[in-house]
Amino acid sequence: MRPEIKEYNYDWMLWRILDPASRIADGSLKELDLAYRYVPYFKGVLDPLLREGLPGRLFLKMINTYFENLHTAHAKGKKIAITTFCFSPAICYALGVVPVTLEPLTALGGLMWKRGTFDYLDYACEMGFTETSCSSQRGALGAYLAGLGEEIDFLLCDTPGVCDTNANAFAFAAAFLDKPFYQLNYPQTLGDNKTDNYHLADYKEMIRFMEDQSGKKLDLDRLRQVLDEVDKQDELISDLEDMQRLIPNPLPPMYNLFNYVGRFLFAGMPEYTRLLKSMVDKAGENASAGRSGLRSGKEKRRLFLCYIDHYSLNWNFWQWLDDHGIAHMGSILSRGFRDNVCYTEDLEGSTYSVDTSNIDTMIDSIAQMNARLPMVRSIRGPYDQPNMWLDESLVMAKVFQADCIIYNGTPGCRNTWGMVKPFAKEIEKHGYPVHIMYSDAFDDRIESWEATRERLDEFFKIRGLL
Amino acid sequence: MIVAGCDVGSLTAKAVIMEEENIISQAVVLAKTRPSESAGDVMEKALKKAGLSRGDIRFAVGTGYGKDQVSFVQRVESEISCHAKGAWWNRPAVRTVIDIGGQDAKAIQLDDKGKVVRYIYNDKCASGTGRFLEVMAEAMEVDLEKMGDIGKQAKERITISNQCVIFAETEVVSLINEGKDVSAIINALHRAMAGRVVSLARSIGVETDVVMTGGVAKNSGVFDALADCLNLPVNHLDGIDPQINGAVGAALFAREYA
Amino acid sequence: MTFDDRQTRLQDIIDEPLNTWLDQAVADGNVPIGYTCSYVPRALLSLDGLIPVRVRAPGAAGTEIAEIYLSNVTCSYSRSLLEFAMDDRYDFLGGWVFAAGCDHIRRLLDNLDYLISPDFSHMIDAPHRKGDAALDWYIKELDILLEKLADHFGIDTGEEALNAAVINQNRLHRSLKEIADLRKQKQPPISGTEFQRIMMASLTVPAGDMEKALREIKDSVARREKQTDFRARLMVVGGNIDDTDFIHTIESTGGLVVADRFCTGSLPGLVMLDESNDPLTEIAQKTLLETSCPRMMEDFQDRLGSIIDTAREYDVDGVIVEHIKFCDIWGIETGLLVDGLREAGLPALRLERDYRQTGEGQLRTRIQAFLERMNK
Amino acid sequence: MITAGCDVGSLTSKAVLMKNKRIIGSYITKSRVKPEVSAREAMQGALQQAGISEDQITCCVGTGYGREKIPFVNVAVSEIACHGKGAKWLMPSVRTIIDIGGQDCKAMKIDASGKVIKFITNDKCASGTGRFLEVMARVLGINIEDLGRMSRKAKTPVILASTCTVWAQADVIKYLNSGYALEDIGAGINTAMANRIAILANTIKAEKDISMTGGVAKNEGVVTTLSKTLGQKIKVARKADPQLAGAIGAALFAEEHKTEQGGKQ
Repeated sequence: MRPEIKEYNYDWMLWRILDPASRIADGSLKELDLAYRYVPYFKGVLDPLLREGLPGRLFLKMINTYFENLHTAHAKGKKIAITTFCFSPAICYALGVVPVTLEPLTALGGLMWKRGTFDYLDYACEMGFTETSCSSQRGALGAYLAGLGEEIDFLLCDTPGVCDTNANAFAFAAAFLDKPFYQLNYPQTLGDNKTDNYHLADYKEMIRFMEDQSGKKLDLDRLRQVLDEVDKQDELISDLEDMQRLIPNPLPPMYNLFNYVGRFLFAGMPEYTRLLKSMVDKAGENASAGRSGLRSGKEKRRLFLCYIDHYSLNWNFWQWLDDHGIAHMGSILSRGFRDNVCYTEDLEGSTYSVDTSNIDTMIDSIAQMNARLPMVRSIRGPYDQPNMWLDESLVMAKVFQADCIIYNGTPGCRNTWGMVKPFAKEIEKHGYPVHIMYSDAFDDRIESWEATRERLDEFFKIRGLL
Repeated sequence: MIVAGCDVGSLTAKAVIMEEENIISQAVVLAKTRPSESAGDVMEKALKKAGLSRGDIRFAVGTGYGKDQVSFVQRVESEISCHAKGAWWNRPAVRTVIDIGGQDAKAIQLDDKGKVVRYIYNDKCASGTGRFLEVMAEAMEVDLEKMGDIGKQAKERITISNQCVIFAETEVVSLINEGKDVSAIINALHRAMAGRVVSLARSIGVETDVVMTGGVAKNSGVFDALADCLNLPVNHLDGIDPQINGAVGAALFAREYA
Repeated sequence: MTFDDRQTRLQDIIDEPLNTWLDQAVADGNVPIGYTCSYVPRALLSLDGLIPVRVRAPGAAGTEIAEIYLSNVTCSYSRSLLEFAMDDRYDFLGGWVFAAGCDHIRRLLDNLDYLISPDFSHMIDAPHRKGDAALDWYIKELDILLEKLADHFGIDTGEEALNAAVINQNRLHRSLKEIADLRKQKQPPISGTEFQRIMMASLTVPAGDMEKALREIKDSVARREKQTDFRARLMVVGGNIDDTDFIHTIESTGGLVVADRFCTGSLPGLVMLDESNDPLTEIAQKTLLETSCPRMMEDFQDRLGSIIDTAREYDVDGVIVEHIKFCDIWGIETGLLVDGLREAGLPALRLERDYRQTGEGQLRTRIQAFLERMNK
Repeated sequence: MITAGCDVGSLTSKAVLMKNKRIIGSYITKSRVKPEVSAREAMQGALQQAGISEDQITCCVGTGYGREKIPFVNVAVSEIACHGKGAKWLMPSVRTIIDIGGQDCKAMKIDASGKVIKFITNDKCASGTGRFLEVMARVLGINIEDLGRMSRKAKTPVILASTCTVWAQADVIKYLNSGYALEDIGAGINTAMANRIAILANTIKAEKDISMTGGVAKNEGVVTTLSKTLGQKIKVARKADPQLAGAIGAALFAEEHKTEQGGKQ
């Protein structure tokens, strides 16, 4: 790692960018232009965000608040835990623990800095990671391994049985940083009693672990508060997803990122609820005007992403969709599978509900919720079984009336790369053209945007989509 | 009406000039660093042969890796579309086109209207591309054109396990050190290459007629290995250099747009 | 038959997926079940005429077909297996049983089902942790397997059959262990390559034939002259090493491999089962608790500790830690292990390799340099 | 006593003749298909330069990937040990050596006596090897020497796939076709190369003085970028062509070997 990189902490640098940015957001256009002159690169990042209006601004404020909490945590006597993106941080907030969710942090680093997270990605390898391991953790984790972040108190992960390379990253970090570590173990099955009970016991065990580490008992009212907030958020998400079904889809492509980052940094927190509310309002306006969420206002095609939905270091991918009149029908990783959403009709017994009547129902709810987070649920078992990857991608494509499906992941993702070919062939049989991107969603040294774009153009043209 | 197609690949650039149904001129040059140069050169060459000037060309279409850099074309088309179009024009019965270019290998499935149904590229890897053979030829100090025939003289059947160009090279060198016969090694390379492309094609389904295009189609070793491995007859295009198929396709597009 | 003749025979045996002994057993009406991963208890696949066969891809060359489906970012072991299956080289199997040991194997089964849909295939959902809940889960999983086996092959999976299987396995392991222990001697009568050959055969032939072979080996090895001209005593640690090439390359540089800790080696492979316990519980318990694999994520220190203990027990000079490229669980662990071993004062070398040995020259260079560094 | 070292690499073969630790003759030649031929050629060149005949050599050590195929050597030693020793001779203050050969890239730490105490190699992947730069230079249509100078002229180096030569190649072509400046692409290539090496060097926790041997040491673009990345100046030996390091080390081993035997007799 270059010495100058070691000068400042990863999370601190992000905070220092977001703090002024979130205030600039409220400034006048004139002030904005002035500010841009000093941060020409950042203009490319901030502009598209602010173009989204209130949701864009609230998004900025939300992540800024997140980093503020992170940096004041220890001063406030709170513990900090590293977690992963298919783990709901709601339980952390119920216990007053501040979560460091690696994947969104890596994604943010990629978006905010010109050189992305290269130095941190490579540092992880210098410390013993293989280059073939998943880049989504390596980015931010590299920084914490290098001691370039807030001091971590313990680690939580829920990917054993879901994704080796993810779980390994946490096991490695725990051994390397010598910190306590709890891992939820997920069997391949979902929804049957045997499995649910196994989850529940495991989850309760984890709560005990968190109580020991944080020195706080799980407070009932606090838990209820968080779950009520989750309940509100689920309602709003469900509204958004209902609107997403409209033709044209009134949601701008970037809403997927707002939703994704929001859920994995701030589930159960009012900041996220506020953001969702503003998204619903904005999308509602578009909907009632019969306007597409795309800047052109015209929707030519509807694209569903069966895995990750962003390309490495910038908004390129979303911009490209926007420019070509392609509506973003969400990615599988942004789905929640709450029992009230529109796509769960065909997904019997694999949803969760929130019941705050007593402690048991509450813990049951939150455990169920965690077991139904997108990757945990869809990508852990045989790809072609009910409620697994193929099944759910098809349901989504149908419900959201997608015209085509794109796979984008990282070469580090054995679990999806190992089955994406049969998956694609099966999807094609149902009449959806599928494009497999070779890019790395977190590291554009794998495939340049130029090469990626060329293949996208080709796909949409030749498959008669544009 | 006179139209032109220009295919700027990673190793070579090709140009084709057509008048109505006929190819009246064609040219192939080695790619320069800058695709714009390569395109200019190859086009000039083709024009000269036909005794024409730029002004005589009603419409020109570009394709290939460097298509965006070709100054004199009015439109660009993807390699896939061009190879499909070229092959179908030459041989309407074709349903599967297997093209091995310098940088990648592709399989294209057509319907009876010549429309592309599905297509697939090789995963990011140079094994099974023209570049692969080029590097190997260098490593063995044999000349690329002769590889096909040399491979046929193989007496022994060996396998090359390493698929990375760079390390296949090491392996080839060590095989030579072990005293293995160059023809046997080349033969193994041809079979390995054909094997990869065939499984690629099979994954989207192979229907007859099968046509092989691209520079590597001139390598009889790979060509035969391909038919052998597919266990189906594989055809050359009738009466044209397989290398210029993409350019022909581009010219055909030009005719439509003109 | 002399020791060396026996070795040559064993080499022939492991050079083919369907070896002559297995072929004979199949002709006699036994059913070979292909499996991989240590979380598949062999005992359950040796019930009532079943024969557990650890699936391998001896002499695997390219993996063209497998790369199209499994893609070229999965490990070359799972790719080679798919390639062999696609080449019909495993048609003789009555079925496939895997454990969800890693994502590669998980996806290998998906692709097998998709491409050749075998009559019988099963995935044991082995938990990623120890402890009572996990053990219960695992026992239930093994029960499911037994039911499926009984249904499909109409075999007896009762307690008696299980007890018999336990006893047989113990007998085999005992005699293998006797040979494994010879390697503790200052000048072992057997090389690492020779021992690996025996281990691999034991995983791919009928137990009866193996025991016969082992009796001969025991007699002949006594009359054998000891290994004297070696530069260092080495231990090999890692994942799936199922041919003799890798160990042979190491020994061709003058090192002698006297101890191991990899999936297909003697440790933890030769676990003894307590014959007085309930067989299924005992099998589940030992398999879950004593198979020391990084897939368990937790307990890194225990795994490191057991390796250090073994290294001391066998008095090794250095440890070679290997993993196959793209292997997630071992790939991460090897990095930590090497540091841990060095801290414990044991020289360690980390090697990334392909399933089928390539670039032997480069491998030799690194191992030679490792020996030179140890002043050997 | 005159001793010889012969280093048969995958791209070039080198021979060095030494008399009481001084080079009296050296030769570098492109490797042929057969290592014995390359070795012969290199040795003949060196002998000619030194103006002596082969029988005047007391002991010869072979190294490099072809070391076991060289007919006239007494002992074969791994190139890792030889490079350590050679680099030490070239620059006594050196503690970390980064050697980039045609097919591999090594980083090693040595103690004051020149003995290797820690090393790591990257030979499973071609990126980060001399071959990488060769391939790229060919794609850019420039010669390898000019590639090095490009970093200096570059304004904004492009970002390249540093993970695989072949992928990087596809990207380079793409950049060319998208009309990027040759310098920026060239610089991008050097940077990608430097990053690969930095990962290796950091893995063994490089300490100064850091020195680079092998052909790539002549590429100023890679060397300066690497210095920046490691935050320490990379020193390039002037005492002799750094490409000879392996052969020099071999020749020194030959001398030790002889003296040891002498001691025994």
